[in-house]
Amino acid sequence: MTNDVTLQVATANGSGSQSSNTVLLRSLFQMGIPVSGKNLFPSNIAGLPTWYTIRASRDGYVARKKEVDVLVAMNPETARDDVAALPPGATVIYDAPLALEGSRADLVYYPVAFDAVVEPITGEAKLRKLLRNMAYVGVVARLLDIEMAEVETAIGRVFGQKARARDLNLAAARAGFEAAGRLPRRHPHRVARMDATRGKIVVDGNAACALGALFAGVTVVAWYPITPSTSLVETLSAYLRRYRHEPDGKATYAVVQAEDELAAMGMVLGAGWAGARAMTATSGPGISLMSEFAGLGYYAEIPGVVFDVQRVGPSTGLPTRTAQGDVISTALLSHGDTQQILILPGSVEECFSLSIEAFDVAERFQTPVFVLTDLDLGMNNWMAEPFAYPERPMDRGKVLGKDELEKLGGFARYRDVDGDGIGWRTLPGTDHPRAAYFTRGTGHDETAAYSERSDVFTANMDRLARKIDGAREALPAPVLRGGGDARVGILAYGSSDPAVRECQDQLRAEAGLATDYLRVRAWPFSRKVRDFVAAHDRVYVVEQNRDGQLGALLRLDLPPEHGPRLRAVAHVTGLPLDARSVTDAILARERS
Amino acid sequence: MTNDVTLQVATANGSGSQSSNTVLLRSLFQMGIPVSGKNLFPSNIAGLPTWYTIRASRDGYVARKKEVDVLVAMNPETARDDVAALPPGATVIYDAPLALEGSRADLVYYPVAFDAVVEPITGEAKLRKLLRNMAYVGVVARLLDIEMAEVETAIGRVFGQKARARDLNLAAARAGFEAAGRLPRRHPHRVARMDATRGKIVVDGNAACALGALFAGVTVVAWYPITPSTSLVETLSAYLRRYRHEPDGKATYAVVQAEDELAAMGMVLGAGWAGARAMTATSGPGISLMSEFAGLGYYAEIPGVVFDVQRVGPSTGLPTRTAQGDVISTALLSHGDTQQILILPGSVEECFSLSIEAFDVAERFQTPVFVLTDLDLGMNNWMAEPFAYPERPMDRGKVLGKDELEKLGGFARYRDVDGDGIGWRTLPGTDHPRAAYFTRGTGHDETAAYSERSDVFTANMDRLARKIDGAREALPAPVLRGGGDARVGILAYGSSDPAVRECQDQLRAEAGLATDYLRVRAWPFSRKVRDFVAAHDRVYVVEQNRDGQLGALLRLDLPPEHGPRLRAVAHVTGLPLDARSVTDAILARERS
Amino acid sequence: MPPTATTAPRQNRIGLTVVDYRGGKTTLCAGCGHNAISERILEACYDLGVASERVAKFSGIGCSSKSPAYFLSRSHAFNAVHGRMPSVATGALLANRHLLALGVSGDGDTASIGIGQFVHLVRRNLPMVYVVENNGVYGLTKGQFSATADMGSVLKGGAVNDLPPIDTCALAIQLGATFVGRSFSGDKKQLSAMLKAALVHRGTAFLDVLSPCVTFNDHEGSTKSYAFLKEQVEPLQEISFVPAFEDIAVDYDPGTTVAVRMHDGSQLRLRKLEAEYDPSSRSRAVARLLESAGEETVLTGVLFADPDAPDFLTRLGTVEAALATLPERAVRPPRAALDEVNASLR
Amino acid sequence: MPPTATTAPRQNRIGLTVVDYRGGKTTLCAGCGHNAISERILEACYDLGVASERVAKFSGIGCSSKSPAYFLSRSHAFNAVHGRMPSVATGALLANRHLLALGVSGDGDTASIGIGQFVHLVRRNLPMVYVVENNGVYGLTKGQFSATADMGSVLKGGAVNDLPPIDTCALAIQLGATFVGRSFSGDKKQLSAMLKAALVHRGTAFLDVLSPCVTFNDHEGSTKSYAFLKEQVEPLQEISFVPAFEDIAVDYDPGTTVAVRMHDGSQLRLRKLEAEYDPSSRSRAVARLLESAGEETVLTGVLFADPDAPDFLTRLGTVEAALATLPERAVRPPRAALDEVNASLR
Ligand SMILES: Cc1ncc(C[n+]2csc(CCOP(=O)(O)OP(=O)(O)O)c2C)c(N)n1
Ligand SMILES: Cc1ncc(C[n+]2csc(CCOP(=O)(O)OP(=O)(O)O)c2C)c(N)n1
Ligand code: SF4
Ligand code: SF4
Ligand SMILES: [Mg+2]
Ligand SMILES: [Mg+2]
Repeated sequence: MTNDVTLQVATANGSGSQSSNTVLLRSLFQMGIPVSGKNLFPSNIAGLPTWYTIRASRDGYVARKKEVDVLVAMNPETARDDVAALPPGATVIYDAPLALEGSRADLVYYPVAFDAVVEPITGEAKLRKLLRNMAYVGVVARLLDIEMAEVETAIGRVFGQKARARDLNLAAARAGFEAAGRLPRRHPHRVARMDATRGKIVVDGNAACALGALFAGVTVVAWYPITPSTSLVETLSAYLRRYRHEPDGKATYAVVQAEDELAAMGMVLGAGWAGARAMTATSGPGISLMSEFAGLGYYAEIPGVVFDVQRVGPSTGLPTRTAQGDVISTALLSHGDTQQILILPGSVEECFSLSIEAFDVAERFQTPVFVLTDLDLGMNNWMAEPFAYPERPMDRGKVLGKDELEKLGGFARYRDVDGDGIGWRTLPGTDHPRAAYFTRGTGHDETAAYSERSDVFTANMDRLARKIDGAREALPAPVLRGGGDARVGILAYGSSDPAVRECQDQLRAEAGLATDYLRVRAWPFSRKVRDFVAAHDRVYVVEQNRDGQLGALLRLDLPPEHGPRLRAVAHVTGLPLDARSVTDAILARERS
Repeated sequence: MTNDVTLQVATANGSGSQSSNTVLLRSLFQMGIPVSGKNLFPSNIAGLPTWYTIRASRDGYVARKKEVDVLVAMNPETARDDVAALPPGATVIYDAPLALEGSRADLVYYPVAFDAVVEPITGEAKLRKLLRNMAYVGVVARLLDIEMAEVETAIGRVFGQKARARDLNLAAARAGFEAAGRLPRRHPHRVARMDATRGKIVVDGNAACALGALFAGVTVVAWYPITPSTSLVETLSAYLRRYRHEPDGKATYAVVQAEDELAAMGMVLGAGWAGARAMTATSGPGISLMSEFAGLGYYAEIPGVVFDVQRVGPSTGLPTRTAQGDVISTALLSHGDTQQILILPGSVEECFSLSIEAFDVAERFQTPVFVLTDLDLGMNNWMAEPFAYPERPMDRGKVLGKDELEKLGGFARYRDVDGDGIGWRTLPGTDHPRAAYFTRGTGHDETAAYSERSDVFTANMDRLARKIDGAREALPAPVLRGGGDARVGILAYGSSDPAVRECQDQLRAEAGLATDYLRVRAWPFSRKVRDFVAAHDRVYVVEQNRDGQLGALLRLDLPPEHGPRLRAVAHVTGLPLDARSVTDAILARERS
Repeated sequence: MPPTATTAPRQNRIGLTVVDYRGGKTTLCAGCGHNAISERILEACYDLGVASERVAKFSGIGCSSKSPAYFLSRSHAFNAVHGRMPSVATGALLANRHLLALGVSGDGDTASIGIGQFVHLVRRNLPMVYVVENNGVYGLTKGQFSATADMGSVLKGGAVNDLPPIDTCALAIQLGATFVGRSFSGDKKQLSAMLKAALVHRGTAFLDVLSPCVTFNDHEGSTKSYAFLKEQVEPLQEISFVPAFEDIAVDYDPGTTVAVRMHDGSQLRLRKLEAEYDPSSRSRAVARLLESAGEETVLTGVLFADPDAPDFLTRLGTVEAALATLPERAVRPPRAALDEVNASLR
Repeated sequence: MPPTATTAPRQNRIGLTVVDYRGGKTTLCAGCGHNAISERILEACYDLGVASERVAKFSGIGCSSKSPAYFLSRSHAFNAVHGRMPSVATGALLANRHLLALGVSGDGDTASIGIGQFVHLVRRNLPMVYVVENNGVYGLTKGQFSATADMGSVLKGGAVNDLPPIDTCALAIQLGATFVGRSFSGDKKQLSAMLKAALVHRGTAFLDVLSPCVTFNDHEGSTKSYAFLKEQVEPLQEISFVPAFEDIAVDYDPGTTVAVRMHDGSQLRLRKLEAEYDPSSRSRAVARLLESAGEETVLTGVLFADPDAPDFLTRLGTVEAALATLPERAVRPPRAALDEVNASLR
């Protein structure tokens, strides 16, 4: 049982446990052990229960694992329930006054008198409360064989310049480590140094998207705060401040906190129209509020990038839980016949690289592009390869400048001169008397003039359909895992990726079931998606929503005779997806 | 060629031609001839081209017919194009100065010097301009054998109490009639009295929906003006003023013009929550703006009725043209997993009766209900059977009052006590200490208390899915036309109905093709819809949008193996659907 | 009432104890100004003997908007979406004009995303109590500036606000609210009196209550911290409230005190601390507030009161009974009406 | 310039004729106030020698919002969705700070659905000309009351407005606009001068221009009819505008005339008709407007001007060049930056 352990820490939010958990995560990472962390926090600021799960996996599995091996029970409010939920044989480290030892006979108990442990460190009661949380780090380190040196490095890193805080926390961790030395060791789990994280980084998806936007050369950011997207823009702002000022101090970007999401989207369209790389970030409720503008963007053909860090809906829903529930409503966002391009990163690496692509796609296709991530991907920490510098120059799309206009003698904004459905545009401010055109959400002809004519309308709508259809192969292509020759396929996207990979291994190991797994990364779908379905008898579409939303888009896209091959594995619990649930669901269907 | 004629009048809007066209329509109606009128008007207030098409059909066809038999060309701006679009052999009545006679050799021309015709009637130039339009009524009457007595009755009706206007218009019509007497008759079309409209009424769908709401006992109306829904609420307000004041003058309703559509929907939900029958009316852009609230309504389970009189989208689109383009975005309106009930009236009779049902459904299922009509149904005049008084009492749904609470000792708002997924609710103001509950768009348990628990969330979402699924057979059932034993099926809804009926006849007459036609009247679909597809080899899904939106919902609802049976006949031109286009599309597919 | 010797809990005039007005346990941060306001609301309702069953609580989204869960659990409540409390409250009142509507919103919820609905609510003079718990930041999303943040106020991370704040009181007065006040969560007495007056007022009673966010906006450099406000709050009047059911005849000096007779006969007494301030003039009240804009001083008190202006529901001319529960015979016109309509369409 | 004897069309200082400033043929009703305003805008741009290529026109939805199609066809234009012109204009200006933004909206578009974005635009002092063509109704949807309709105004069908109007000027002044005026589509001279000042102003220049709807709100009983306005409009000043490129040194009497020096050196001269009116004080301007609320008189003129206040774009501290067209090397940080970032995440 080395390097295969899931640890859960139960505390209250606002109690400083976030730092402790980061220290644990980083210590394992520094020991070269693949690790992942999932923060389960409530939608308030302080005092409500929080759980943090850390999984160390020698096999590199980073999906959430439902079965907890070691529980650190610090929260009196949830301790009994937390213990009740453990599998037999699990280990419980707990604050001694909680007296959990009687609750179940099939567990290993380690009571620790945390108050006593931290008592010697400081006289300040408030501080002691925080330090209790660093004390459990020491206890866990001792019991799991995490190297104290790495813990100390991690503490140094987390507390950075704040010398006093660092020293106090070091003391607390050591005190916990000492205290745990007196516990008789009766549990099987331990970790040991590996070499599986060398060169890797640890980062959350929101930061990765922010960095993508930064290196995409975003210039206008308009946003309105909403969990779980807030940190995307806040991180981006920090990076912009660092990397996007000229020597004279002037900024090459503008970040504006708008009054709401309607305004944020309006600003994005205004800026995109005027030629900027513009973006916003939001979550479900914001997407709903952007509906009207999204239709304008589609119909008037204006670039812009919208990050939707999905949380659990409908409505306000569970703001601090993860889901993939905005897929279909975003793809069809707005009244009338609309189609919005979706980009679906499946890792923090892709949060970076596909965000860069999103800006290219938006300008190339002159349309809003929605990058859908979710709370799990966006707010949790993930191991990743270092971000790769973009090799391709920016694609700013079809823009006519003064000189081209002079040569051409004019242009027609919505004329399909290149056969790809994409017209040429000019930017306001272009110093040429023929540069101007009139942008509107009402019916218009090729020259952008107002028109109510049926034939003009229909031709324009057909061109729009062609344009979006033409994006299929220009969008990030789906990624295949498996030989491609299995009879059973799995199709998934976004943050489901690690669970599905692990599930594939479980299916093979437990039931001898070989599968191919296609990870979709955009809508409209590449034709490879159809081919994948065509090549498999059954395709399980795994997603984190109730209604099987991507599956629905897929069914509408497939040749109808392939519809019967699809099987939905669609659930939303608010928790990051785990492999076991998917494996069980697939096996149940395979066996029935 | 008796009683089979399509007349098109081309004028500029704001020129008073609306009254003239109504007089023509009513005259034919009064002669017992089935008739329909389609107004094609621009999205401005005065001066732009307008066309009005009147079809008299002894066979009772009331869909738009593309082929115009008789054109009345009054608008210099469009006259040449209008003439160019005519089929060979058509007749052109035109203002003499337009000198259209040379434009094509295959037409019958009747120049009329309208200025001279109305000159003797009044000295006021401005008035004369209006009267020219009533003069063409007289000309048409003479040339088509419309009885002048009926024209005079119709004028009397249209101008009502305004004696002077009536007399002037009578004079103008007579002058036109006289003038036409001097024209050598060279065209084949005429009409003659029938007995096919006895007892019928003439009304537009917006008025019918308004009357439905009136007799549904609507009490709170919150709205924001938008074409083509405006007249729905304005007509409703007039009826409310007439029929819904107590003897002391007090109103049993409130109509509030909100500041926008977000607010209108918020008011509807607030009122529905507090127990009122509440409604709003809007069109596409308003639906987009209501997205966030629609999700709240679904998730917090609040009744309310939203009329969406569809116009051409996306975005502002063609505000004065008709379409069925909001179907899929409304069905899935809002982020997260949401499902909104749609009701789809297919005639003005159903605008009345299904509007009444919509209020029952909303309160029974405690959810927003969207009644989707369109500009064609809503703003054009249709013949209809007189409205039938509702025989069923209002269904106010599951509401617990003070006495029930006293007996039960309390309640849990979202508990599925009856197995239908529908909880019992209480209304604010209920005078019982156990009546209160807390309505929210965040996660909640059965008692409506805040909850972030996965199991609670999932159970609630599953109940919601069951609840909406349970509405399938409670919603207006689909209507079958045909024996049910044809191999080819047609599926359509809403204002497509008359064109599809005519198309069925054309298919039989022209190609010997027997079809069954199922008209869908609600989503989620009745199981009869699946059965229909199961019973037919091919099913053409006819709709007035580009992307085949109802077809998409259908494909998602069918057993996948029936997907291949569906064939989309989906187009949006902005004009009311005509049978010929549908027939041609189906025949092309049948023959290929 | 003289205190009794027994240990039976005190009861208000409708026989309820304070406990009957409680709500759920707060999940806001300890020390959050919003919690103090919840307490004051609960007490004011208790003191006035408000029947909780008649109350409908409304809110939007934010820490502040959570607070209706923490008082009056016997009242129905509607926690709407962000910034849209006004329309939901309007709808509910249209349905049932007898509800006593009590709204709690935040400065972000009202002045940022919600300013449009706020403007129109106020313009209609919708009869409700509308409290903004104003901390100058979005608490629930971790402390970004809201539109009421003062110029120059500094965030924890160092960001400085360079936009002028929206003065929601000045706005409300300008646009038609009929009872407008500003208070501070830390000023128990003033806030209580103002809440009571607001509760008996028939029209839009708008209260902007400064309510520090201890977690994100209570530091040095913030103009919405406890320390700053304790220093800078400047009451325009000393306020007391005499409910209609108590003896109004107590003396006061009309030279120094303005007595406002509320719609229900209660009396609001404003002993002037700023002699010239006149809460009966919209134009002068707004001018005074605009003059103080940019100053550090925060004027509190009753800023404007017009207790007799007609409210929105009254103007609608509906029947006395709640529209929501009118019986079928009152809202479905008779068969003869439909016959008449059909005849008119023939 | 003395008139020349030749028939060559007059040219402005950048060598263009009036025709170069024209737009498409109007599709508004004959006599609509909006058409007159389009004419004034076109003339003002011609007179000032504005380069159309630098202008970006914005609007929302309504008859008024259609009007940008009827002037300056050499300028880019963005006809947005209903009530949302402010955010679109904001975005465009963020992208390119050198655009001269010229917005035309309606009273419904701004004061009803759009009031939220309007408030925030004004608060930011976004540098643009923002004209509301105010007819008190929704023209394009056939004449319902908008939120600027006066109390007691009567619709053609007989409906009477019983809500107070939103005074968008008072609001704009209160919230931070730096140039605010009210005019009347029928007052050529005043409107022209005010438009020119607005065009050279750097900040939010807000003009509420009364603009009768001849089709739906020009009857007896309307307070926005030509007849009513001709009677009731009361200018606060006689206004003239001296552009920077003309000779400013012409005399005026500082006792009766206020001269406002605009940002670009132009001069706005206000000969006072109401002696006490002071367009440099926000609080007094708002108070004066509120005092006149309810009166039939419509005060016009320059209501407030603060030509030197910092505008939104300046405050952002961006580079001088338009962000939209910065080259890749200016906006994509170098490889070393990414290396640094990666290192920090290790
Ligand atoms: C449409 C929408 N946008 C954004 C959010 C995220 N959000 C939740 S609360 C809040 C701001 C709350 O600020 P305020 O009203 O001042 O309340 P406080 O928390 O400060 O009491 C925001 C932006 C949301 N819930 N819904
Ligand atoms: C979201 C949305 N709601 C409603 C409409 C319908 N609509 C078009 S213009 C208009 C009002 C225009 O009034 P105003 O701004 O005063 O312009 P006016 O026509 O009077 O010049 C409305 C409600 C719309 N286009 N979009
Ligand atoms: S974050 Fe601020 S506003 Fe929210 S509960 Fe805590 S102290 Fe109050
Ligand atoms: S309807 Fe009114 S506002 Fe619209 S164009 Fe005509 S006159 Fe102008
Ligand atoms: Mg706040
Ligand atoms: Mg208007």
